[in-house]
Amino acid sequence: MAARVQQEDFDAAAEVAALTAGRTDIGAIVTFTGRVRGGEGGVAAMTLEHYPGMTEAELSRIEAEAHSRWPLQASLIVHRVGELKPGDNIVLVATASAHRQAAFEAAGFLMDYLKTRAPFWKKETDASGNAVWVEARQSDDSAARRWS
Amino acid sequence: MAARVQQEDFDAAAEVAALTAGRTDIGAIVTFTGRVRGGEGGVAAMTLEHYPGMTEAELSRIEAEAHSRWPLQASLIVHRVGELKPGDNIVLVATASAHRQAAFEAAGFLMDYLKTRAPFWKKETDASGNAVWVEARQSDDSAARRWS
Amino acid sequence: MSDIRKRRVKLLYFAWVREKVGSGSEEVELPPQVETVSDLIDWLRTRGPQFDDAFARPQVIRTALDKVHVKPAVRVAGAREIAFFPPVTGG
Amino acid sequence: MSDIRKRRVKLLYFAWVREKVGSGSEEVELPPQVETVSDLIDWLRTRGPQFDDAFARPQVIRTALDKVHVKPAVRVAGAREIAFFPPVTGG
Repeated sequence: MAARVQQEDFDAAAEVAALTAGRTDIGAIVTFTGRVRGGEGGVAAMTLEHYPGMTEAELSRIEAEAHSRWPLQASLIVHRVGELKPGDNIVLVATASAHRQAAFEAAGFLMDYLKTRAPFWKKETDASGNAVWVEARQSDDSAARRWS
Repeated sequence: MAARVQQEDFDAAAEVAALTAGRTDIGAIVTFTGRVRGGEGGVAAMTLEHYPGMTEAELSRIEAEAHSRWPLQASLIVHRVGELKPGDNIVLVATASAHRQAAFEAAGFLMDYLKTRAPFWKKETDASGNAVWVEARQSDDSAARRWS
Repeated sequence: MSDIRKRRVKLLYFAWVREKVGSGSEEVELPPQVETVSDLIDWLRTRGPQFDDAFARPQVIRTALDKVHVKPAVRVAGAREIAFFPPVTGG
Repeated sequence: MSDIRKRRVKLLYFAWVREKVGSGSEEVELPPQVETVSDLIDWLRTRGPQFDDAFARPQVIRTALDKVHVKPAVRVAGAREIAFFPPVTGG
């Protein structure tokens, strides 16, 4: 169980390898990687702000909640902050369990809760240089509510 | 869209990198990795048999079905056959989409359908050397039915 | 002549069906009374104790005609390859 | 003396709340009438046009007391750090 916030990129493969190294009791690993989308309907650049201290605490609370709901053998959340470009990684969530359903559900739960509870804010810049704060989406709230 | 059956191990990171290389329209990538479980309640060794020709055809049909149901930008299924040991990789499923819900649901769908439709059979050997064919689980059938 | 050629099929057996039958594949001439997958299983069971044992519980036998899953009531006419196997357990 | 010390809190502002307020953090002495988060927002709005603008729509302001999400009706007594921000948009 680990949650990190960092400016630098992450290596999803190395993170998962470290999470599961030497273990033979893991039957299922699910990873979610979120990336900055560019192109049509995408952005030219993105800045991610967060609340240092609360972010880590909130991510740990979300992770602990996932472990209380599903039999997980390992989990990881890595979230980037700062300046990001299209194609850049934003977030990595990984869950490991004996069985696939627990790993899938816990990964979905972590992302839904992270989206509605972890104190991150995205400011997007479009091709013309206009910067706007991303508005929270109703669909994220309803996604999170399905777990309560 | 690609489905492969192979004896050799796979490198999940390299597979995902190849799947998404140079693309900035992908916002969400979900991977599922299935592994041989050892230890208590686990196995000492496993042999995976399949139906060459039908396996590839069935995996491609399952993948096409996923693409017809969700807006996926890329997907991949790699399944190993032959002799495997505890901790070894068995299967990799990866889905890429603009949004996380499509990527999550499609990956879950691919695994559920693969488990009930792709012609693979596991023979497990326990610590005492007894080899038995794994019986299909009712729970896999009900997991697959939720998509129909 | 063409009728007779159409009745020649390749049979494939996998996993414990293969082990019980004692072979992974064979070519057979289907007798006239075999119309459906179910008929084929009934006929196979008459071919010896190892077949009778392998197909003793038809409800746990799955069938593919030319590499496509089919139900027991499906007609086998025209198929070139018919495979029998237990419920699948991959993933 | 100890009562007065308890009423000193650190306020933090994030994202567009920070931009509108014009500052990321400040230390303030809470006036006696401020009992809840909601009261605090009402008082902050009296502190100048930039505060009035930042907190003009309280329904889109989220609050954390000592790094824990709270509702507007929660009492602020005892908190050392109170943060205001828009609905979160990470992930």
